[in-house]
Amino acid sequence: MAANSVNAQVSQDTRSARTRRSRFSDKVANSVFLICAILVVAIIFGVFIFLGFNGLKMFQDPAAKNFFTSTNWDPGADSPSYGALGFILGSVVTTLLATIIVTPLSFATALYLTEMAPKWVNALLRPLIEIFTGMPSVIIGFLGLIVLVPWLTKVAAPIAPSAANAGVGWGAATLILVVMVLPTVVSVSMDALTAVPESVREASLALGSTRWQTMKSAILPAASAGLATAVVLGMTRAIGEALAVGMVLQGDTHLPNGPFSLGWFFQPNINITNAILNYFSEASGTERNGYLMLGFVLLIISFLFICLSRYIASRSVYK
Amino acid sequence: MPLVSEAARHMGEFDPTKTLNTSAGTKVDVRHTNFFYGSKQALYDVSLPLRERQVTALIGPSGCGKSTFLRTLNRMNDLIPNTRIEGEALFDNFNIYDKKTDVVLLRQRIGMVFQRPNPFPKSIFENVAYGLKVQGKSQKFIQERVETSLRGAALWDEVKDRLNTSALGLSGGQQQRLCIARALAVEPEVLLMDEPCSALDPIATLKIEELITDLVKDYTIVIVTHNMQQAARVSHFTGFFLSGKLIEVAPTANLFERPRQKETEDYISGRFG
Amino acid sequence: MPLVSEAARHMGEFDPTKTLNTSAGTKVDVRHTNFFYGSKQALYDVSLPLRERQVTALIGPSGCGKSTFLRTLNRMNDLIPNTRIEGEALFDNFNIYDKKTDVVLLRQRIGMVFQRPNPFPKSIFENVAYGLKVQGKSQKFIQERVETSLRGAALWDEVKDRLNTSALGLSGGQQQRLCIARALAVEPEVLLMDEPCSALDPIATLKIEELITDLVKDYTIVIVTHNMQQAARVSHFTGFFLSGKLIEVAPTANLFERPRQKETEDYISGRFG
Amino acid sequence: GASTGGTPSADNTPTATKSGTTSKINCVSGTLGTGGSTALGPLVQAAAKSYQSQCSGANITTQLTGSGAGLKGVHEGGLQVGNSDNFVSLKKNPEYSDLTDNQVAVVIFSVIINKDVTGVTNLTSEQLKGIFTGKITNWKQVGGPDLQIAVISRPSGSGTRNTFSKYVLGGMDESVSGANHSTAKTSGDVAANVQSKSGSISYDTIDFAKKNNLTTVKIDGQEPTQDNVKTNAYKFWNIEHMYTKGAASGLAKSFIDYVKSADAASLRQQYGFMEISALSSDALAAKTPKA
Amino acid sequence: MSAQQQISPAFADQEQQQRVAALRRLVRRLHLNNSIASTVLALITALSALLFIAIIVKLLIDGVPYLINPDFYGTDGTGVVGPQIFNTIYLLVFSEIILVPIALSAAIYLVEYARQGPLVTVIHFAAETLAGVPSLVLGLFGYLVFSSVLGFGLSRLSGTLTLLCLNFPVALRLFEDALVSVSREQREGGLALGSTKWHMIRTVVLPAALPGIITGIVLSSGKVIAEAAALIFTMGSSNPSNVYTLNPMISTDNLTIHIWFLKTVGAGTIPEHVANAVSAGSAALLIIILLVINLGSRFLGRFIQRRVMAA
Ligand SMILES: Nc1ncnc2c1ncn2[C@@H]1O[C@H](COP(=O)(O)OP(=O)(O)OP(=O)(O)O)[C@@H](O)[C@H]1O
Ligand SMILES: Nc1ncnc2c1ncn2[C@@H]1O[C@H](COP(=O)(O)OP(=O)(O)OP(=O)(O)O)[C@@H](O)[C@H]1O
Ligand SMILES: [Mg+2]
Ligand SMILES: [Mg+2]
Ligand SMILES: O=P([O-])([O-])[O-]
Repeated sequence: MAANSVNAQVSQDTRSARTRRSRFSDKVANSVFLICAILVVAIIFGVFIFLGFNGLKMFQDPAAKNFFTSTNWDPGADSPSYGALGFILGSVVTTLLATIIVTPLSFATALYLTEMAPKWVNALLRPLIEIFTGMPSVIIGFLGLIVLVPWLTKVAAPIAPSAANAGVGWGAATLILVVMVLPTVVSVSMDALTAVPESVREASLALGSTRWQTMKSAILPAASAGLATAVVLGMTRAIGEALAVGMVLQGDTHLPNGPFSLGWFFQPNINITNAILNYFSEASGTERNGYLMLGFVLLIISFLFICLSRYIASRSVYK
Repeated sequence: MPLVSEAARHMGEFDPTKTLNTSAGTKVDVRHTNFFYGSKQALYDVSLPLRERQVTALIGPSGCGKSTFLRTLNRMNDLIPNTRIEGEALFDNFNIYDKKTDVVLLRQRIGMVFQRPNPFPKSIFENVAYGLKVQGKSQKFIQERVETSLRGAALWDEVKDRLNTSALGLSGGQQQRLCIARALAVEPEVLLMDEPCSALDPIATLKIEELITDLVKDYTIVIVTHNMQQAARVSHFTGFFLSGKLIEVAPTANLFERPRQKETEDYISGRFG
Repeated sequence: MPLVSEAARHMGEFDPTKTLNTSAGTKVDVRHTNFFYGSKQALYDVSLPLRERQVTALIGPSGCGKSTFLRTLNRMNDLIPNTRIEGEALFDNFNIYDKKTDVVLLRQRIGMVFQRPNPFPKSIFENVAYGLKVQGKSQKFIQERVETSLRGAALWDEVKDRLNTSALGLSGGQQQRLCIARALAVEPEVLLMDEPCSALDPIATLKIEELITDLVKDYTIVIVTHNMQQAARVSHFTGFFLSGKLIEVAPTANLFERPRQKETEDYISGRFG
Repeated sequence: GASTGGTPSADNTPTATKSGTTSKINCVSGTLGTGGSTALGPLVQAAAKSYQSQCSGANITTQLTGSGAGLKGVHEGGLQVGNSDNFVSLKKNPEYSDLTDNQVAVVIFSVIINKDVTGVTNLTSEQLKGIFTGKITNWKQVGGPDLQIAVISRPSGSGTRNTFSKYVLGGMDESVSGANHSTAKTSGDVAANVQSKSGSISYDTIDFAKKNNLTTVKIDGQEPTQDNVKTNAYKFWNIEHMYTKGAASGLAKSFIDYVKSADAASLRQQYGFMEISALSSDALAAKTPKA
Repeated sequence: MSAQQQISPAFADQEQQQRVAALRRLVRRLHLNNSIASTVLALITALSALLFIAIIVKLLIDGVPYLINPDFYGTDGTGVVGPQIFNTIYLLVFSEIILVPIALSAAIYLVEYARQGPLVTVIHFAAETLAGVPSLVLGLFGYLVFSSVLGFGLSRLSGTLTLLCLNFPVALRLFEDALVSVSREQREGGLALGSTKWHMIRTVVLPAALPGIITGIVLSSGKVIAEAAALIFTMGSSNPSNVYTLNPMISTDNLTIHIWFLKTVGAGTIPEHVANAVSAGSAALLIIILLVINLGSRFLGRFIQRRVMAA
């Protein structure tokens, strides 16, 4: 038995000295890594605290109490008004509308690509979709300005209240958002569909169902949680989109007058990000905090979206 | 002979040797089948008649091609790209392997149960009703057939009070019986089972084995298993695969007790695998 | 008796019954071990002496706790969160399970070979040298020891000309022997093997079995296997686990031929598992 | 007809400012962030370029963000120099009392219209009020073609906009909102928009108007010329400031001195600015808030 | 026993035949539905694909003529993007140098050291939330903290730190995936030989995860290159005369900010056709860079994989 020999004893002692030393470096590494990991928590806390603290400070000004109830944002007036409902409405309307357009398009595309498409179609489209998920938003905004806006100006002029401005507004913003968000939703939906185990497809096909029946009755329901997450993620992106949308909105701080109409989509209009982008850098006092408050509202909305998608994902059958 | 008699003693009431019918008709007649995954050949000249209302067991070491063979019978291998098949499998006057064969129809007539229970993430009822809905049956018909099928799969009593709860909440053995019920619901003529018990505990295994012995009264059954005792317990005929070749097929007792091939003997005496 | 004698006949030259030493010293003495994954108990009051320079095989159906038990011996289960262990395993005057035990040192003294060959994606040489570099050995020492270890694992002749090529280029059986060489290089006193042949073909299996019979001259070996024939072929002692309990442990021939427990008998006669 | 572009009178020879006696720049190296007024922007950018080419150790940037943003930037520390077309209003922003005024030039603005609007060469203050409060919506109401007026304005922090409200609209803020109104971010953006948007009207510096070939209109019959500004007959002009936090020092001081210096006179002229010294005292008093 | 090869008489049975005939009719209808649905899906996909392809083609057709003109890459003057390219690269390198060690350390902590528990859940939740924060909002945060409170002003440094906040969760996620993909067997193999955890991580996990780590770096690079909204409030949108310096305290732009600048705040400062030319050229350049990054990351990952495996 080797371990009983003197030799082995000596080598064991050097062994343990060595392990003691390496254990120390193990501990040091551990704490350095821990600090880095905690940093992520620190940053998100910082974001909430800095925006929340500065944003909520605006409510020290009694004029700001109509923030969520009025659409009148007029900080420069003699009796200033800080109603942000118009901005919020702009973000919500364009986001919802874009989502309504994107959802069926992306589900169909994802289904086709994961379940039916020949290899070469996938080889062509998947990289394309990936590139578009990382597409700089200013490029889409640039195209929006030089292609979409002139085209809409022509097409929408008859139904727009002002022919010269028909190309800008919620309509253009919605279409921009569709282009911005579609690739993300397609790509996440494809992940959700591929996450459905092959056994589900096999089970369905083995029962004598067609491909379409398999998709409709087996794959889509099985992937529903993942697909819902994809949509929520798309909404998160849409509501926070700034530059591309800002480039085609061109509104000031006011919602159009009068009852809501289709015309609202084809005239200069507003949303949260455009307000921040245009006015934050010059604003002071309550107004400045107001834009930070708008940022905080965006933060809360995206936070709620994240919570929602986590909740949905937690209910998903397949991860 | 120890293996089979052991098994028979253990199983008691359902001894397949009693229901063996060596002159049963051929439900599916597989002739000279070669199968390729890309350039890799997985089946070599396999010929095997599947007897009507009998259980045919397929045994052999891992990777010998049992599953591949089974999946040729309902063209499940079509799902794998770059596969190729040669030979023929006659079923009701047509060749299963034929390009023109309607696989949807084929799969409605030849059902399958998989190695790991794979219920849909839906309710128990919806699982069994799935194939019927595919066929567009009426609600009333479905209602009735779900019950019959669950009874047929010996699951009815255990689940009748919770038909609308998720199938994923069932135990492994119950899930596997649910999958069998699901396959039975569309009234296939042949039932293919790929190691249906390998993910199950002994008691659940026993239940499934009982069920098979019961189902064979109405169905032609092919079962893949890596458990020789299981083959001995439930099957009338056994085929032994090795490296993609069907070495030997014979009535089960004969194969285990008087194997004609050296390889079969080596395998069943545990020298490899 | 058929199983063991079968095996012996098949194996010919290396019959463990010849080297069985029922009075061998106890290298690791496991006493009253309970093991928990969270609230789920996986081992119940297991007591088992591991005899010095003998092969102890652990058999039992899937999920019975064989791997769990094996991994308690080198504290590999520490890696799994929320596990808890009770009892003791005396090894060289200290208790392996003790919180204060230096696991790094322990694992240098108790080596392990895993179910699937897991060479590092490095050269063959680097693989064997890994444990030695951990210990900070000199280059010259490493050079020599790598060769000795590869010879010890009966792999030297096959790889000596390509020590610097990737280990991933080896066949499964070669990879597994490389992993054994890697474990041998640090000169452990005990070698734990968890189903070392389950991913291998029959010929590679044979090689590893030969190697085990050879290594046991210098090492105390514990091997988990789901193949009873293998246990019969290579081990001196066999322990039978069922549902986390050690049902029976005895010299291998005794266990297979005259099991004292009903469960053991059921298992080895293939009634379940 | 309407004059195209502003015509800074060339006869106005710059008089040397107090600090500009030597032609050598007093180089200071370092990093300087300036920003704010987009009306003053082109001059600051050009001056910065020239300064940096002579003083290689200096890095000067100029953000085009609007006068309001310039003041805020220098107050909050994002910038070291904040350019503004207006005096700081301590009534509106008491916190800006920490800012020091450095006046550098005089800017002349003008009302500009899109080329589709023919036949309009003069607009009265009343007409402009009507247009910029949304009461007048068609060019034919002011003698032009039958074309909808598209009003383009600047965000509220714009010095150009504030000057326009204060001195053209008589202290009244613009209040157009609705379909025929849109906003442009900067002086340059205004120019680009007026150029492309049919029936549009806005306000901008005469330099941007000229460089983009835009039509300027007379206000109450007065042309946007330096002569009219000198006497304050034309009201749409203002004094350009480069505010610093506390007294200017280091690179900021050196750079501001350079912008004001005789060396930069040709730049000021090139970008359509007038010398402060050229103003009549009446004119100067009209724009300077009473202490 | 293989003698009688006669076909079973069972299907001659009348009832059986009728059943099969009914099934056959049913299946024909199913196939029809299937074809209709397939066609609709294919058409919708074609529509989306056409949109994407049209955008790419438009950008390339508009932009490539400028791209192939060497003057476009000039280092000084109007209508050139030399400074923007340098700034983009500067920002890329600077932010990756800060990001990679931090994010990799955090990933190592989460995958290798942390016990499953509230802390890990909190960190993951924080990362997920941070990843969902709109970049404009992070821009506001960066302005408040880095530009104002810490006094870095509008500078490359403020921009880089803001990008760190933006990219941290993304890189963390990718690095975690890379580490997790190293099999448990590999880790256990290292530990079972008596190496400490940190030694095992260095010698086993990190080399094996390298392809995934590289992919992570490349993908986060794509985000740095594409980002503009988070930088406008923190780094500004203008350049000093000489941007070719490593000075982190100067304010600069990058390619994306420049496009935004030219079409918005900077519109009218240079002639429109020049602005459009530069924007189109820059957009095409960005597209090509992203394309290269996308394909490159796969290729590089695979290449390194091969190198690692063949070591
Ligand atoms: N999709 C595939 N592509 C390529 N080769 C495959 C594929 N599926 C199986 N094979 C190969 O075909 C051979 C037969 O595989 P098959 O799954 O039929 O074996 P099996 O007898 O069912 O084994 P097991 O008992 O492990 O299930 C094996 O060598 C396997 O590696
Ligand atoms: N990480 C884990 N967490 C929770 N339970 C576990 C874990 N690993 C194993 N178990 C459970 O502990 C029991 C014993 O598992 P173990 O892996 O030891 O069985 P085994 O005998 O090695 O089986 P096999 O032959 O399949 O390898 C099983 O019920 C298993 O489900
Ligand atoms: Mg199989
Ligand atoms: Mg195990
Ligand atoms: O010069 P302004 O940009 O403030 O109008």
